[in-house]
Amino acid sequence: IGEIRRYLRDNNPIRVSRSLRDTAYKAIQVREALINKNSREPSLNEIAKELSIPGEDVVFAMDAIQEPVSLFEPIYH
Amino acid sequence: MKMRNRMKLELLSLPGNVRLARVAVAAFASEVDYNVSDLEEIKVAVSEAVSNAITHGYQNEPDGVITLTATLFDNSLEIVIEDEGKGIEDIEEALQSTSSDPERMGLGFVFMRSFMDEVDVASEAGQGTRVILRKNLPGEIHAET
Amino acid sequence: MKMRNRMKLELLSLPGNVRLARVAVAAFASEVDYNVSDLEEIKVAVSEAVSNAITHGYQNEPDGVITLTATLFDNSLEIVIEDEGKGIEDIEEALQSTSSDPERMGLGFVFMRSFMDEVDVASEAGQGTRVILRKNLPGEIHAET
Ligand SMILES: Nc1ncnc2c1ncn2[C@@H]1O[C@H](COP(=O)(O)OP(=O)(O)O)[C@@H](O)[C@H]1O
Ligand SMILES: Nc1ncnc2c1ncn2[C@@H]1O[C@H](COP(=O)(O)OP(=O)(O)O)[C@@H](O)[C@H]1O
Ligand SMILES: [Mg+2]
Ligand SMILES: [Mg+2]
Repeated sequence: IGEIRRYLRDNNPIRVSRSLRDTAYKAIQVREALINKNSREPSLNEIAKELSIPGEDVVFAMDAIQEPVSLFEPIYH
Repeated sequence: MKMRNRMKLELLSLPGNVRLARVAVAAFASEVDYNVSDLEEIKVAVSEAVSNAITHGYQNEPDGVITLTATLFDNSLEIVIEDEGKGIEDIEEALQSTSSDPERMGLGFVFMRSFMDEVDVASEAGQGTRVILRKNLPGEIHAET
Repeated sequence: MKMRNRMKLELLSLPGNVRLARVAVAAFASEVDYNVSDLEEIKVAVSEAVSNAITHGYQNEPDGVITLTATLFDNSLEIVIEDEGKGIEDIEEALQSTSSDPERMGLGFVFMRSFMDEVDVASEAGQGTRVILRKNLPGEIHAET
């Protein structure tokens, strides 16, 4: 157990916010790549599969890079 | 309509919890094969409804409770957002986008109605508000609204 | 202890909902400046407790309800996972990692106790189970366990 714990620690001293951002950018890249490859928008789960992480984690990561929704800003850029 | 899954989430009326509501709903919906744009639309609709509960329903008092229930049926996802706040006196008027008050954009319900396949609002002054949002599953025929 | 935020999540005892519980807790905890290791540990502990509720508490019956309450205090995050299932007859024995049954790994509680700063279990046969997990906020002094 000590080893498992150390494994988690040694490998991830970084802040959650940064790791989420990394995941989100990877997800965006994968999404673009899949659009180009298949000429259609991939589903969330296709992106998740490509990244080998659960769909829920993709959702969470992609949400983390969004500004809080404000009606004073356009939603889609 | 067969129920495939359901979750219920109770949140305090703090602005930061809008994000929690949307992540929880999107994670719940990720069991369905929606694409990212569909999920974005669902998230915006949920954000608007939860923001309304905080700012209008509870008028930014932090100790109000917002209840969000998400149910996955065979052919649709239903999300119900409820508060026990101020309520809406004139629902018809609230649903209109035009507003004379420059402080309010008045687009929350417009977004909800354009992003979801069905939006229902039940409310009474002093009795709180219930907003029901429904989105068809991908592949289902969308009724024109 | 001052309460800064709280959420309550009710889930059905479906295996897929373990992930939903994890993401909801992660989103709730994102208000705290945990590092990735801390958050991973919290997620593993929550997964173990929710999995136990599904497989042991409700013995994989899909219509059981699991309640997860997360509360953010000034110096700790508390997560309570409750089921109304089978309950545990001998809590002391359940907390031991060694198991004679090769089917069960018997590491769920071991993980919870090593990853969280405090773990409490309340249960009675036939009355369901409540697991209380607590993790200090980053910067707080961790009691050695
Ligand atoms: N949960 C609620 N409780 C009380 N009033 C509400 C609620 N949701 C909406 N309303 C009323 O409906 C109006 C329109 O809402 P909306 O379309 O989101 O525009 P906005 O929030 O910008 O005013 C609000 O201005 C408010 O008067
Ligand atoms: N929610 C629960 N309801 C009933 N029994 C439980 C629950 N959680 C744990 N248990 C009991 O405690 C034991 C130990 O749990 P755990 O350490 O997670 O190991 P495992 O799940 O691999 O058996 C389980 O085998 C089970 O008998
Ligand atoms: Mg609004
Ligand atoms: Mg277990």
